[in-house]
Amino acid sequence: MSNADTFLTPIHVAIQEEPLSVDAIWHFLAAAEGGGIAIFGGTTRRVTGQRRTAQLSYEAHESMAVLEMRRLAEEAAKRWDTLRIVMVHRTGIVPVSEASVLIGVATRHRGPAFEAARFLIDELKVSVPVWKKEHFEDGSAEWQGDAWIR
Amino acid sequence: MSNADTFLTPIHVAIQEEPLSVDAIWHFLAAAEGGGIAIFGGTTRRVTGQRRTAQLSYEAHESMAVLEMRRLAEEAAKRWDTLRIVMVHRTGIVPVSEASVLIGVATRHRGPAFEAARFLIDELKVSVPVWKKEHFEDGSAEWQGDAWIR
Amino acid sequence: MTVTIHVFASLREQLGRSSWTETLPDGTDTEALLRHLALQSPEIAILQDVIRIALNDRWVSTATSLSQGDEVALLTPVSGG
Amino acid sequence: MTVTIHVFASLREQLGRSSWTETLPDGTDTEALLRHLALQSPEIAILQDVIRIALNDRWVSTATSLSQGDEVALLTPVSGG
Repeated sequence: MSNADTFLTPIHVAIQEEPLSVDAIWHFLAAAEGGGIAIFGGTTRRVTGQRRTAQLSYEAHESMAVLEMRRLAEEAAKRWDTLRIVMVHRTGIVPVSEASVLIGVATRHRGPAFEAARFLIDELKVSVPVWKKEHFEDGSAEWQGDAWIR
Repeated sequence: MSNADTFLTPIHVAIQEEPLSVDAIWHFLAAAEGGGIAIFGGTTRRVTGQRRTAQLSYEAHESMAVLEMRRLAEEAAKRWDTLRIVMVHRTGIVPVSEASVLIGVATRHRGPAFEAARFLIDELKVSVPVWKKEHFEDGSAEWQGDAWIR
Repeated sequence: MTVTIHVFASLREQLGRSSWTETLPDGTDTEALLRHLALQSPEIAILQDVIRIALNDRWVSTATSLSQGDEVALLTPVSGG
Repeated sequence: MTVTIHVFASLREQLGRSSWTETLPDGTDTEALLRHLALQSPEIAILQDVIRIALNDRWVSTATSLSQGDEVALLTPVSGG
């Protein structure tokens, strides 16, 4: 079942430098008084392959990233029976174990919550203009997404 | 990829009367220093069909529910490349919009986080001995799961 | 031998108690216990086909011999989450 | 006409600036602009095939005519999340 009217789904999107709060997005989603909430957080991983990461930093084309996240959220609200959607991405330095992105979906039933949240993070990684720079413990740093274009 | 040794995945399970804290489970999961965290929360829905719910109450076979949740978490840790798993279920009265259950999985990559969290909530609903009583705004109340056996 | 029976939720409310002990002949198994309880209690009789049994906090799906001190739970279909 | 060009992340670092203006003949489209910029800058030239263009905060996938005051972003493959 999908919403005939996507305006029924309140959407919150943001790009921010401040740490992301899972508690804040939980409260936004719980206010929907639905039955299910799915949240996905992308966090800074310590070890990738053989390399140890000290921190990540993110840069966004901010005005466009906000529009693009809203477009994705509206698309999800059309495809699934959603009640509320939130997408927030952090910029600047994100230390190990902290969240760079939080995606959340409130729904009546659990299936659509999982499906819409998965859709949103998958699409965010393809189309939202944000770039990740990995700073390794050995002092080197590299922009991600660039490897295959060199 | 699955863990050869499920003891590599710290597991936290609990049955508790106190409100569930998404912040607390986020911090438990983030300490894994992985790349992805998926959380599912089951919350008390205001409207089901034509009926308005005032609150839910839950009762558990507590000692068994804890064992059964641990068994499910260990099964997920065998099937997917998990780093940390948490399953907490609340008992007693759960007002509208509050969480009756929180499931969380920390992983290296997002796919297994979504898949394992979905597995855990689906299986919890089948095999963990907890029962839901729905208290409607019209003053009536009924145990769920009983409808089809009458 | 003596075993303890536990019930929950709607069955607990219908029976007006959450646990009690039963003294049984040695060699009684879980299926025989359920039939025995159904003869004593119409509330259990009506649910006999849907009740599942847990023995010492583990699901048992086939008839399983009981021992002195066992904890037996009679469980109606769960509805957590 | 004059348009503003924006670059980010590795391309911003390589070019040493995040935005600048370009004065172009009327009727220039996004593809012609990219070819023009690639001739001026080896950093852009080497990335010409992978750069995608956003016009006024929206992705454009085909050659699109530019207008006075447009904001054009040259975007390397994104890696957020």
